[in-house]
Amino acid sequence: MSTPGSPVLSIAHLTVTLPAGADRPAALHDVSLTVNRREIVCLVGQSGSGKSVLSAAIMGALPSPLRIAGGRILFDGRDVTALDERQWRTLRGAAIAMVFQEPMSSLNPAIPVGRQIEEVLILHRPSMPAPARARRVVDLLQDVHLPEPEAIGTRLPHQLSGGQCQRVVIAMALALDPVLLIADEPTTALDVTTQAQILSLLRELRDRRGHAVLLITHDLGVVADIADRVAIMRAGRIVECGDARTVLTAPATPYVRELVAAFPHGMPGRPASGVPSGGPPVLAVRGLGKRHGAFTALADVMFDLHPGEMLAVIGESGSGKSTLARILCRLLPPDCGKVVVAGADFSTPLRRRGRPDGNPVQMVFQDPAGALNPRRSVRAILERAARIGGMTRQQAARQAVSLLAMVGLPADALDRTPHAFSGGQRQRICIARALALRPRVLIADESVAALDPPMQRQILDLFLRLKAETGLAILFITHDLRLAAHTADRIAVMRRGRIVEVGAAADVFATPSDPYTRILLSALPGQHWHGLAG
Amino acid sequence: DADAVRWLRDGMARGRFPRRDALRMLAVLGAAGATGVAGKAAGAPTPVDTTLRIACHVMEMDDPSAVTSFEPSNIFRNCLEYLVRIDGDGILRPHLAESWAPSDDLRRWDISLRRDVFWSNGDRFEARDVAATIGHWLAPESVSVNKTLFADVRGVEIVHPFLVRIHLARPMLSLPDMLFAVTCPMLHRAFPGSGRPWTDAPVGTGPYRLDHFRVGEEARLIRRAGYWGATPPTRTLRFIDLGQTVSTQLTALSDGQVDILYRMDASDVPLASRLPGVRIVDCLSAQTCCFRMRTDTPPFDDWRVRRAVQLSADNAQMLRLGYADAGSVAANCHVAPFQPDYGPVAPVRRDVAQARHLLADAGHPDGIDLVLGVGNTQGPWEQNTAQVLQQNASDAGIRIRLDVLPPNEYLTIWSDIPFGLTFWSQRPLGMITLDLAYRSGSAWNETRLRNPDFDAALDAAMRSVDPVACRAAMGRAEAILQDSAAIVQPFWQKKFTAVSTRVRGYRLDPADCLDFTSAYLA
Amino acid sequence: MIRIRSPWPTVVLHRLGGMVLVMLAVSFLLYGVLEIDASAIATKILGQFSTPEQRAIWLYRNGYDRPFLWRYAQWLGRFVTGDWGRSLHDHVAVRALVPHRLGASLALCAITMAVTVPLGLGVGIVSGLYAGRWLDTVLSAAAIMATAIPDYASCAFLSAIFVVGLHWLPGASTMTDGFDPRQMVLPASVLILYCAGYLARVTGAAIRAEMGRPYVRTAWLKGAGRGRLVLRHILPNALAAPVTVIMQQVPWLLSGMLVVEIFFGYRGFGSLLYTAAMNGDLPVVEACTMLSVACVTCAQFVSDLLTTLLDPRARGVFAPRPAAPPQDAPAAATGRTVP
Amino acid sequence: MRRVGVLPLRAWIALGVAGFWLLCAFAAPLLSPFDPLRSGSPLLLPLARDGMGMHLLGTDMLGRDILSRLIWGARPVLLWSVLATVCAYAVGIGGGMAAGYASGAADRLFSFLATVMQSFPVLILYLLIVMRLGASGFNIIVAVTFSTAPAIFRIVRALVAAERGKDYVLAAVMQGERPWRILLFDLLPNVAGPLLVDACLRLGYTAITIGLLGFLGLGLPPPTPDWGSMINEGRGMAIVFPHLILFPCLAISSLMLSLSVLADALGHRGDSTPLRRTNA
Ligand SMILES: Nc1ncnc2c1ncn2[C@@H]1O[C@H](COP(=O)(O)OP(=O)(O)OP(=O)(O)O)[C@@H](O)[C@H]1O
Ligand SMILES: Nc1ncnc2c1ncn2[C@@H]1O[C@H](COP(=O)(O)OP(=O)(O)OP(=O)(O)O)[C@@H](O)[C@H]1O
Ligand SMILES: [Mg+2]
Ligand SMILES: [Mg+2]
Repeated sequence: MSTPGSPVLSIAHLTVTLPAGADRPAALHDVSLTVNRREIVCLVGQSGSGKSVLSAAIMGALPSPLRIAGGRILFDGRDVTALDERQWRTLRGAAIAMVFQEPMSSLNPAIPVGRQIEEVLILHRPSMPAPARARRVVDLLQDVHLPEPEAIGTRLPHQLSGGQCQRVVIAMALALDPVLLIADEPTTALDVTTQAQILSLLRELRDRRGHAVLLITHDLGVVADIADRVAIMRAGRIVECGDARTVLTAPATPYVRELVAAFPHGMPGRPASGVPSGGPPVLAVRGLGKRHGAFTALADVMFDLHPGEMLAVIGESGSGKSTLARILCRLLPPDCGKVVVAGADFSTPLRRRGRPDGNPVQMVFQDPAGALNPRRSVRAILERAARIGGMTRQQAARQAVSLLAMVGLPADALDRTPHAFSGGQRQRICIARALALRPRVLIADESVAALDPPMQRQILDLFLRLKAETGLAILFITHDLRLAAHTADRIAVMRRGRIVEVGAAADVFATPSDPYTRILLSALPGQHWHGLAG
Repeated sequence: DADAVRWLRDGMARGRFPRRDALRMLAVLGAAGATGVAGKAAGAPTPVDTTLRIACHVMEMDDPSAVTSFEPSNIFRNCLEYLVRIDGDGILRPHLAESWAPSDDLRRWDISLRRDVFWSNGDRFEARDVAATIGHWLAPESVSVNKTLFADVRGVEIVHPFLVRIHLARPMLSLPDMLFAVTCPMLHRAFPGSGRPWTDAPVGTGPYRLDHFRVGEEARLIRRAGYWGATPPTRTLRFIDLGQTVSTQLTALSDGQVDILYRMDASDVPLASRLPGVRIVDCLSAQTCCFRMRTDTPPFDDWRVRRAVQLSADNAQMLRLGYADAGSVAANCHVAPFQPDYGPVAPVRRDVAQARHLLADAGHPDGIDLVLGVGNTQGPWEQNTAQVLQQNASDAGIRIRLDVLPPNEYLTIWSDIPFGLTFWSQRPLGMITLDLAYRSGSAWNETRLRNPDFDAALDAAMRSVDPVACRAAMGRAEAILQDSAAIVQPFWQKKFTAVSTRVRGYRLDPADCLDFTSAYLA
Repeated sequence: MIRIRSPWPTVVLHRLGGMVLVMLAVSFLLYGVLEIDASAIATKILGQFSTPEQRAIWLYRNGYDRPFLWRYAQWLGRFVTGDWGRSLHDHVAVRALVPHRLGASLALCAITMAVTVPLGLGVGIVSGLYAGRWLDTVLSAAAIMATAIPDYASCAFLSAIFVVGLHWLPGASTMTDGFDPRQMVLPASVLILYCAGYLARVTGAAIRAEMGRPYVRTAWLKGAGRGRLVLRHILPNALAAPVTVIMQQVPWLLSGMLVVEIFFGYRGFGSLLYTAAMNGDLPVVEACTMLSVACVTCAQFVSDLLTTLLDPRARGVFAPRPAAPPQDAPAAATGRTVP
Repeated sequence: MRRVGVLPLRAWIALGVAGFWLLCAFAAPLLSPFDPLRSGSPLLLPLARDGMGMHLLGTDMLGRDILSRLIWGARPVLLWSVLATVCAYAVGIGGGMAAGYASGAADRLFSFLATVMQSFPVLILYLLIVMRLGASGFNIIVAVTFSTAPAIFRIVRALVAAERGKDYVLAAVMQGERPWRILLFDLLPNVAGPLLVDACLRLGYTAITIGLLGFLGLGLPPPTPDWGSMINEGRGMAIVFPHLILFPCLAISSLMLSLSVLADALGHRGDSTPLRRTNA
């Protein structure tokens, strides 16, 4: 760990007000924070806590209805709240640079990436000759470890992968060696392996060049990995701020304690004992294959799922997890292979077979907001599902009430529409809807990826309870290895449409047999946390 | 018919009939030359080499005897000529024909031709040409209106190269006048059999030759040498098609893009009077619109219904609002007081109470619903007039619904619908109109009027060489027509047009026969 | 990401085939609507004074006693080989009637577009540049106004002001003595008013929509000024909508100029079509319609081509680039950099 | 831009203007000073008087009060444009939902038909209708439906195709919901927003189209005082008496403008209300 230098940024008592009618009066309330040279400060907090607003305030880029109502932002000893647009322009990109969450859309789709990096130089170093600029661009691309920098510079963003795009954005941010780099969730959209690279890149920047980095994230593993100091935000206030090791191992406030507790620590605690073997599988998949045009999305997939069992499917983006889920729910026809649910063949898609009475395989989608019809009340959603399952109106109404209770929502939620719920609550409604049809198998496709850790924990607990109480079999699809290991009974690892490894969760986590699984594991952030706690 | 001519001259000398009537009748009988009425208008200016540009719809004129509008006739009129001529004063004059004479029973007409007329291709104009032309009208494959107009012609006889004799099935005093109908220009004898459009080989006897012709765009006529009559002052006539919007034509006129408009109507006067360089020309005319009812179709087969419509109509208001008060109120009898054969009739007074009473009588105590077809064939004033009638009629409980159709659609049904508005252009004689439109079974009998008394009165008028008797007979016919209540004929329209202030010697013709024999651009 | 990998000639051929199919369908519909009632046509051609026998003979001679499909095929064959028949009303070959009317309309169209494109794009861009400020408010309001006034009204108003009131301009564009640029001013102004207003609205909206995209924020936070943002970053991405609109306006203008042509007495394609339809002049209507449809489909094709070229993602369809398939990139990178 | 409640100020003004015309349509007998069909002195300028009284906006060539005709004219304009727009939407939405949802052969067929209809120049469509049917309110419906339904079809189809892939639709499919129920209860309410915006604009354009149809001789038969026909009747004299068409033009334009502004505001509501932002 490096030694921190002089303060680059110091924020004192910053208050940013929201327009009237917002969910709270101020987006930021009396926020004070310091970032030093040669230091990575992590800003953690649940969604909507004000992290992005803070970074926007530092960049002088607050969206229009938001105003700074009090406090100072000192950058290199100079109060930047008073700067006008012209002065800001000389500062942005040169002295403070920013990296965003969505790497693809942060780049102009119509301009080659090299030119986009070069633009920073054109804007801030107009006197620099063109050949020197070109050289600098290539150097930058090399610095962020992009292969074939000359060639990559001429490509358009859509010809790069997400991780490559993110590295281009970072290269762009670093073009003029800014004093402060702000990264707003730079890795959320990337898979673990890419995330590991970006994080190591950030660490390298701090160590080799002495940049100050303000990193916004909600992944405590990331914090544990690279943060020197951490600030935890909640509802516009900083609730705790200090040395990363101290905050993570000995949280002072209850909120942070809860946050830390929700994070799945270290090795899976659950033994492989929960696997009810012996009985016939409720879901049997044999030789399943699917092609999208020339691209093979699934090849020879085979596994069993028993009642009361939770099987986690992990794999990097594009490995075919969702395709598998869709085939199992009969939203997509497989090219070959067989799906047997409770003894019946379920390989044909729904639409061709007409209306079945109760589909025994139901899915809970990743995005709870999109999976609920925004125009219908919860009651209508739940009752309709039950009616499709063949219930009478009264039965359906009764079941709706009991389902809500089962997923832990108050009964008065029935008459609200989905937008009146938080993400976690919406996900519960989705689960309730899936359960309304009394399925035998529940598929959860990244069902908790969009939620913050405490919320994730709640949903997972709900899954575990359902599994234990009703003997439901759950196929849990995720790219979060740690989460899978801590929740599931067994784990299947997918790569390029094939299952490369299946086994009991603890075994796979502790002694991975496939090299790919090993790569995945090694890329996990926060592996040293327990070392910290030590 | 020497007796009749002598008798007329005598009567005129003694003041037994008005001089104008007598002169006209003498002209009809072919004796006008003797009174010195025929001949070219005096004082025509010396020829100058200018161009006149006339805004006029340029339509197809493959067969000049088959045109259905005035516009093409006004173009070929400068190349092709008629046997007779009726000038703006309404008096018949010989033209290609030198003179004519009917037999006593008015069933045989001898027409002698001028001997100094040559076609533009060098041939002499002869009786063969006249016979070929009339034969062409009456041929089985003919689609000319002349076929019905001259259905009573039984034969054309070439007596010698410059004398034709026409045999008729019934006496027709109006024959010479009819020969000036737009579709009756004399064509070269080679034309009927040629099968080619006249515009491809535009042979004519007139002062101009067709130099360039493009449908929908322009017709250019150039003065030719060797014309038998007086040389017109203008060298080139350009008929330019500017579309149908009169306000556009007016602004084009004001801008100097054209010199003469074909016509405009009263509602365009305010605009015309405000544009610089524009002079408004007008004249009295017997053109009119008729709201006519089909007497053989319910509910118009009931005289009381028709009469109620007629009584409810306020002709003066229709003139004032529908045609900007430019004209004179008419008396629902379709002969104008200024036409030579008019016999006086009393106007119909508006009487709404009586109209209601008649309606109730006819079994419509709560009023009646009618549909009036309007085609705006001459312009939106038709629709405006119809709307005034609509208001008038509603006072008497007659609810009229207007069915406005595009002009061309309307023209295909104009004579068939039960209740419609028809525009009638001026005919030289009232009797020609009546004969065409109201005689039992006549060609354009849109009212389906069948009234033997009317037919008899009309026959008497058409047979009589005595102007006084003729007018009296016409008066009877008009009264019967008015009384039959088959038409509401609200007003006689003034004709309007606009010309550039540089145009000299241009007179507006009440019957729409444009005359460029003395017009020129200063 | 899904990439279309078929070579561009195939794509173009496929599109051209689609165009031909559409035109065939239109021609069939048109012919069906217009010529299914043969006796009405005979009446139209021979005039209202013709006798029933004359009509019957005419129908027989012209093959109207044949089945409808046979007639259609024959008509299509003639039409495709350039025999468009004779005008029923004007009694001349349609081929002699249409081309220079079309030329006149295209000339007006060209003048209109020559002003509309820079004006509309310019106003749109400026209002995008000053989004949210008073200049934008004024320009947007003007653009909305321009599109909200019916063309028949703007014709009359412009004439009232410039012809009758001020005597500045000729109120008729008859071109009787050859081409006169002064006579083009009013008709073109009316068209420009609407087209440029609409184009400005579309451009402004596209720019504003694009402004909310994350890459704009990136460029802004790089230190780029407003002008650079709009011109360098947003415009290339926002051009697809205005280009589509421009290409749509060309065929629209062809027949949409009708009101203007009639009002100003300009002898173009629209007024030819209008009079032909009013006169029931079937061959002319058919020829004009097919020409119009050809224009529409061609413009559609060009517009698709242009938007494809403008869209960097689709560029590969017409001009394939040697790009590495990005699918495997993350995995490849994984192998190298992770320890 | 100032906001009042859920909409910006300009949207409320626009709503006010549209509401004003709606009020005129409903309360025409109470609001209009004269009988719109009665003739007095022709061609009076605004504020002139005649035997009937003062004419605020003058009289037309038949001497009828222009103000009264404007007020009564709101009726047919609103009635026919709404009817025609509704009809066009019924056709467009029906086809669009079917095509967007079904995809495959049905989609291709419907899309092809729409392309064919769209490549038919609108003007020719109108003229063919004149040639075939003549003038009436029914024709307005036919003409507007034929000319705008394909465009609506495309919008709906695109919306439905975009919406179809969303998880809530998949969830319904997965549950075994019947297609027509998905279309009606799941998709339709969710594509209604953009359609409403589009409908506002189209309503305005339809009002203008009715005027254009009048111009072509296809409009409503006189003496019905609809704005399009008023413009059409006054067109010839408008160069000298601009008031004949100025006021009806203002009426059409104000309606069109208010609907455009409203559509604009409705369309922006989603982006300009970041208060209820959803973090995906
Ligand atoms: N442009 C804006 N207008 C109004 N309110 C806003 C705006 N941007 C943010 N807010 C509000 O400010 C608060 C903080 O939002 P912010 O985007 O900073 O959250 P965050 O911590 O970044 O959340 P996430 O992790 O989901 O990105 C939220 O309540 C949000 O609704
Ligand atoms: N309809 C389709 N057409 C073509 N390719 C497809 C289609 N759907 C998915 N694919 C491809 O199939 C592969 C597997 O996709 P899938 O959605 O199953 O991945 P995933 O494992 O769920 O990834 P992620 O973690 O990003 O959700 C991807 O490379 C994707 O590009
Ligand atoms: Mg954020
Ligand atoms: Mg997935």
